[in-house]
Amino acid sequence: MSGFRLNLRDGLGRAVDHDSKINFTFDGKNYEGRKGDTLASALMANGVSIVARSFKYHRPRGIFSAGSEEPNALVTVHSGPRTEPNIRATELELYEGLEVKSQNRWPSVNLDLMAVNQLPGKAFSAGFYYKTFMGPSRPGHKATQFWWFCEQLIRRAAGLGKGASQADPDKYGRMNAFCDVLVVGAGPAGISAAERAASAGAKVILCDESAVAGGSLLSSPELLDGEPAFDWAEERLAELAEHENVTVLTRTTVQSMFDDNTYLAVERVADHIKRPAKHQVRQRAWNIRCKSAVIATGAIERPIVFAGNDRPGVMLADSARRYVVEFGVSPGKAVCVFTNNDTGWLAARDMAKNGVIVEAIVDVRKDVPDNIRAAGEESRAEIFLGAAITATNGFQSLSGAQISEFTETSGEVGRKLKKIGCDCIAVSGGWSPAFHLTSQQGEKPVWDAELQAFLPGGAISAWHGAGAMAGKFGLRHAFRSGEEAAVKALADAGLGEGDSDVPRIEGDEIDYAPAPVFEINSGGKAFVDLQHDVTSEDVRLAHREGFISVEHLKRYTTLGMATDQGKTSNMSGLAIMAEARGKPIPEVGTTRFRPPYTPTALGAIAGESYGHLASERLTPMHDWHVAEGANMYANGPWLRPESYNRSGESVEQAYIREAAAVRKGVGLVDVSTLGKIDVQGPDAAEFLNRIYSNGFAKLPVDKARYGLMLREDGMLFDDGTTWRLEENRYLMTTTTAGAGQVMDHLEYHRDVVWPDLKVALTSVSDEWAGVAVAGPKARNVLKGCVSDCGVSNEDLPFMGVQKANIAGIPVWIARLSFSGEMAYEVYCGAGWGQELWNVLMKAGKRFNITPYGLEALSTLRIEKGHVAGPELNGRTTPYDLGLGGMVSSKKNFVGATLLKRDAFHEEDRLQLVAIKSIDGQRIRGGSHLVKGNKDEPGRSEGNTTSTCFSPELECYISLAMLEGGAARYGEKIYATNPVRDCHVAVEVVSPHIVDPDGGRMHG
Amino acid sequence: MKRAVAPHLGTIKMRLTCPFCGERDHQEFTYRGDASAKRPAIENDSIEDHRAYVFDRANPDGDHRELWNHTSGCRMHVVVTRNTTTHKVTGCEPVGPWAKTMKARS
Amino acid sequence: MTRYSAWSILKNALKGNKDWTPAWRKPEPKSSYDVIIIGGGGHGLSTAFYLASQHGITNVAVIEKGYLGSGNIGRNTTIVRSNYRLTPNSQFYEKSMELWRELSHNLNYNVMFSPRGVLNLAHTPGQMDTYAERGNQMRLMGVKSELLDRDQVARLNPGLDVSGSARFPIEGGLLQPDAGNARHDAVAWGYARAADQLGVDILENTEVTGFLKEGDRIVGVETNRGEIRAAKTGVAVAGSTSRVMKLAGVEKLPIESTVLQAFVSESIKPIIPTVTTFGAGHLYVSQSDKGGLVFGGNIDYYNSYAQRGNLPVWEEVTSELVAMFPNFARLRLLRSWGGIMDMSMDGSPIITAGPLDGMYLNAGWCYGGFKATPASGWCFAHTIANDKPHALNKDFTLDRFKEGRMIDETGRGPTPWYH
Amino acid sequence: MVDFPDRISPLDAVAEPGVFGTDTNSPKVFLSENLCGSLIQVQAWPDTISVVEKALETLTKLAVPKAPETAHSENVSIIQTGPGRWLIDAEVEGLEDKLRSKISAKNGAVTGLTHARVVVEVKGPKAAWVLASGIAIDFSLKAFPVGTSQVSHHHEIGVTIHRTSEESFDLYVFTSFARGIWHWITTASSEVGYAVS
Repeated sequence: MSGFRLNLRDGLGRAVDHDSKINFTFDGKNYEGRKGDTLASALMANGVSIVARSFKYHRPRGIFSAGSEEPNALVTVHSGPRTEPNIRATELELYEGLEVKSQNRWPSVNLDLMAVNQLPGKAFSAGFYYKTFMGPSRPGHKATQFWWFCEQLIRRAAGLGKGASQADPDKYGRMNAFCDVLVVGAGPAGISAAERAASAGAKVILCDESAVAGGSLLSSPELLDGEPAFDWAEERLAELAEHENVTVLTRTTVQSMFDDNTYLAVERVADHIKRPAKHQVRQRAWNIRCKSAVIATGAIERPIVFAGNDRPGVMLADSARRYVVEFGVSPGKAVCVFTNNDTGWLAARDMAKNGVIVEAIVDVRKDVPDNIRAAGEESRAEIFLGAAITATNGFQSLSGAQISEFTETSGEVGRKLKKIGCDCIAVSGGWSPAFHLTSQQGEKPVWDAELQAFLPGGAISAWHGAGAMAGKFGLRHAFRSGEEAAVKALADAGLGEGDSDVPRIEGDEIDYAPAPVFEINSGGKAFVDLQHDVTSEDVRLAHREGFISVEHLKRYTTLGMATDQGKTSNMSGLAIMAEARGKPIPEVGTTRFRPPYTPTALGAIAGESYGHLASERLTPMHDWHVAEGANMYANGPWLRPESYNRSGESVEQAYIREAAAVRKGVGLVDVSTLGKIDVQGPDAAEFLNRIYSNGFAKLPVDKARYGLMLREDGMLFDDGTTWRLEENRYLMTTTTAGAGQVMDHLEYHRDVVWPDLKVALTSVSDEWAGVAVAGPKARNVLKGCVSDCGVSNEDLPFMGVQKANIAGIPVWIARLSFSGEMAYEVYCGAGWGQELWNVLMKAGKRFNITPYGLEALSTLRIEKGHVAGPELNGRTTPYDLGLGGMVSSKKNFVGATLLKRDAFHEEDRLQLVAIKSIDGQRIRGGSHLVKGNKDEPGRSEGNTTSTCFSPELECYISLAMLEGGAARYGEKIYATNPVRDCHVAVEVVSPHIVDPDGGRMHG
Repeated sequence: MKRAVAPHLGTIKMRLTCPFCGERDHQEFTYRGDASAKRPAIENDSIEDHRAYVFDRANPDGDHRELWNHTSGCRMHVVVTRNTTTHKVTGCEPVGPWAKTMKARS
Repeated sequence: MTRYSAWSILKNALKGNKDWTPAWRKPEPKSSYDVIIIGGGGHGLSTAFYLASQHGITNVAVIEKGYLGSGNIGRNTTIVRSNYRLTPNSQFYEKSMELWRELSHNLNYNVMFSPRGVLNLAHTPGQMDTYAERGNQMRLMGVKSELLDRDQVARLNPGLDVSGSARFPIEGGLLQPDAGNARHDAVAWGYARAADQLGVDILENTEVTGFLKEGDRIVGVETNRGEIRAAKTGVAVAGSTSRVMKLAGVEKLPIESTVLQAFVSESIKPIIPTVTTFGAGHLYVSQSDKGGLVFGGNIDYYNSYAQRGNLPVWEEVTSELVAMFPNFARLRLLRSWGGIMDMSMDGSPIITAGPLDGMYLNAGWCYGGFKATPASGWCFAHTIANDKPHALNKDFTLDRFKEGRMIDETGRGPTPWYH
Repeated sequence: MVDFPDRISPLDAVAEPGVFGTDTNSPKVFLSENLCGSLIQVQAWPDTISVVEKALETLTKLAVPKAPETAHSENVSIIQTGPGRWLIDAEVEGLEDKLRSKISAKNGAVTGLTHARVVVEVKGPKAAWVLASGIAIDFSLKAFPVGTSQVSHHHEIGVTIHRTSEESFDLYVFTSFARGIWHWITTASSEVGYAVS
């Protein structure tokens, strides 16, 4: 191909600004284009013919189409963190300073040494990888190390462009949109549908993937209401954009259709400029929910497969015509049109009319209608009927074509007619309706023998096809079907019919049905899938080897699996397979199109989540923790202080100091993250009694009780204390991580299982800030600041709950202990949480009160044998954790029955124990318990669950689950941790290490 | 710790009609499975009855009556009738204490 | 039948590839077989292969409703691993690994098994402990595993966001170095070809419409191509388990079918070496030999037979992927698809004789079925041939739900959509 | 008049007054945080709904609205958030106690949520546009008229939205997630420019 810019004049090259100059580089070389050009049109205007290399054989490839169906012309845009590979030159809008590189080539796109891949020729056919590389098999060892070695090399050669190695600096956005009628595609059918729908008062969103909406109208030679189609479209679209009910989105591709009329569209907000402005997103995902949709996505021209059809210079005929008419660029100095239908002739005529030399028109058909013959004459081309192109020649780009006789009915190639010099073959093999979106929903297409094409099948969702997408070709049909589809969509939306005018059309009326010719089988490499180098021989080989179902064909040859998803190749592949099987095309089937319609940036789908994966959940004291140098630790969505490290302290040193301070004096910890549920109602007691495994019916007012909650299958689900605040009012606390699940569990049982119980459930996790004050001096601290309530053992006994006041803040104080020390949990309104914390810190100052984090909290409860998340792992029962005493036998509750199953009562179940290091070595998290030494550990008999250094015992200890553990206290075994390279001799002990009688917390 | 570090970052999107809030994305709801699984009465402690309730599912290919909780809305439970092959929703009925006082919205 | 080798490729290339023959026959069904396997997916085909090669039972038919391999074997993320915590799972999946390593040779078909490593990222010290516990279990079961710190993880996968300011900062990870990927379709084709060569009839486009019964005993099936009798009938139909079993009169099972979506990006040059999973959500990603990033995450929770999913999973999965690898944001999603998962109530499989006489059931694979393909067939063939389970699948019974012996790797309990 | 200490909002530290984003000369979104006087949730049982409604009417002097309608007076707003469930946002001293004494457990439940929510006001010509970027409900006037409310979520974080005029919305957001919501709103607003007061 040696394209060039035509003399721009009125009516030619309307898409580009005739007087502009845009500088850009391709592989480092400077070129000049015009505003409105795509990279493809600009490269073509500059005579660049080889733009890319194919995937497998690295064959030189040029520009094949003018839109998103492009299989060949893939380039890499930008560099550094914005590097973007595999961008279709046919869609990339030119801007000043655009830098583009070719890809998948070494050293350059014109000289690609990786093209040696094609030398093995026929050996490198479909199925090649499956049949070899197994390598020799050695006795006793058949692992395919040979393949593992070869695979490294193959991976390096495969792939197209290179991705960025640094984070994308741009932002992405999202918009949730609702409308009555979504119109996909702003060509004649889409414009007509949108106008009609808007006229009925519908809220309309009209999307078009191009920078300039209008679709085929942008290059139609017809006059509409007496004006050029381009002008007409411009005016109508401007009117639509002004309409208050209509949103027109250009550069917006509707990528996929989901259930219930939900669509994902991606708007390329700033891809046509060098980089997004500050605060601007690069792309925006539109999640569109509509009541109905009009799908007017047009049709995609398909080629005819012939020998040598991959040379740069061979392209789709209508695309060639569009380059001429829209961009004012001639695709070559001498063009040869090869077609099986009338549209090829119109392309020839329109090109010739605008100054392009059309050498020949080759049509497989013996005869064509008179108006078409006239169009051919207008083009001044030599006409070959009943003929086909059977070979091409040229060094890298095209320089000529062999024209031979061809019999359409038999597919036979006859004598050679003429060798013609040309640098562009514009080929048209008919049109395939673009029903990708509807196919994504699994709607089976139906074959139209007349059009030799599949049309969309019945609708699962509310959508209506219009225009070429629905097989309504030509402007007249497009406008009319757009209106009709809009009327149906309006009915779906419960709106009236509206009204609109179809424009008066002056121009050709032609037949779009092609001759049923998909391939010219004349020997020689004929490519079906240009990007993946799948040849017609590969398809036939797949057939010989039994890969005859369409899906097998696709998977075995990789046909249609390239970045273009086979938009221009699937039909040809299918037709060749059908011929090989001797069956009609519809019996061979069609592949289902999979979303998205065109490749979609991952960042765009992530949208606003890119750079902001999930919101953090913060306690009222968060800023204080951070200011005090706490390491913040992700616990579900919450951030919690892990430990407050003083300078030079490790986390371990810090938590040991903090835990020891609690045991010896007093500490305070932020427990605001605990789940808190307000349970009220006359049946609240009964409800809790059914939910918890232990009794709750008789809990007195002003008392708290520790409760166990089971899943219905008998496994422990969550635990926590529940406080009876009034006769019919409770405050339930849950684990931090379990809060949401517990709420769901309660609501399910209240709504679905026992709807007759009057229970109100409200999450109050965010209402209450919570601070636990723990340690032998805890009471002294509270004494110094609490009013309205005594804190002595008499006033506030263990498990007692009281309303009180601290420095003017109304609080609830509960005498609860997770640490085993004398402790109080103080709750107040979250807005006062920081103030409460400050008051407690101040009151505790003379007792050297120490804030402690999650690690110390955990250490204290491990020493005490209290279970938490690691032990409540969804596989443990109350019995396993030594909590059998909390399983009531006097009542039924959720999980009671299945807890009775045999397997839950076997003696060798994993049971909770503690272990302590015998020789001072550190027991590390994730250890397993074994009998053997480091070299021969033997099998796992259990594992550690929560591990720490115990300041109380001054050694490493751990809670653990051990087979039959409850009967094994005193046994000496090993905690082995090969992945952390430790093996520690340990003694099995009771999990209640500190103060087993509970004297301290009751004191 | 078997609990996921992060909350579930998303659920699903079809459109369900909550009897209280109206039509919303599925994403606002929590799926709770087959609505035909009925818990045995609180007095019933037959292992077989409980096993069937907890584990046995018809898992139909076609219309499925299933429970959803409008977790991010009014928090009502609804029984949705949905075809598991086409995903077409043909019913959203309220359940729970308020079911009797309100009609399914369509 | 040609033996595949570099030599056969060359020889055939010289003859213009005209002499290749079908990879497997397309036979007419016989009226009876010793064993019928319903389901021509990975598990059904591997079962047939091992019945023939390990147990000498070659008079076998594999009955497939559509084209061979049209189910989950052809629509998964191709991950092969055995990094499990619970003993029944870890020994079963390690058997699978052992078979994977030799599979290409044993089938004379390159299934492109690629032990590139599977890395699970951890985001908190607590999660590191959980991974250590799993890694140690693997070591004790004879499976390689390594616990990596943040620097080691960063060296392995340079694109990862290892900054401390990430929303879920990476603490380290658990690596199974010899786990990896295989080419999914090739597994189906390789088993089919090898089983066919041993005499197994693979009947494509043959739909089971009912079961033949004598008393309570299953004695064969009715199909759209006529009745086919057999002494033993195995069912290995993954997402279709409930509907096929209903034809046999089994109305309920501890299984629900849901959609799992998978995603592939455009091809790019190698950018990640291992299979990598995000530990603060649910996402797994690897790069295929062709260069596409292949990734997936959670199921679309609701019951479904639709083989298509919805948008929220797209958002969730891509959000996690670009959080983990922010350099992927400009790479582009090429294609997504959905498969139907037979989610069991405890997340672990069922390979068992029964539930009816003359019938055998292989189901409940959730979304771990691909890596299990060889061991699943191995154990199922053993169970069918001997009328009793292999030591490796003795725990994978249907009775376990009644007895309380669930194998619940995630601890989420009987909520299949969370496994 | 009981004198409580000042409440601290999680937004105090992040909601810095000023004008930000793209077009600082004419911001299109105006954000402010309003601490509610008191926020109380009242729930009825299906057979006591009229008793509860009556108690509400007596104490607030407002007709109890049916969702999505809301009711207001100078110092009280009532929003229905579920069947038999209302949120009362009031600048009335001691209303929670009064409600509690009027509505016994036999008739319903009263829960204080004053500290559990932060109210963010989003107004301006692009307010609906910003909210639609993160919340999947229809913000058109037709679907979401002035004076009505909807309960929805942003990335699984629940939010109750009250449209107070064509261009202004009160968002009741969970206190612990308030900064996350604020981050989203300000990021989305920066594209069009926003002012914080």
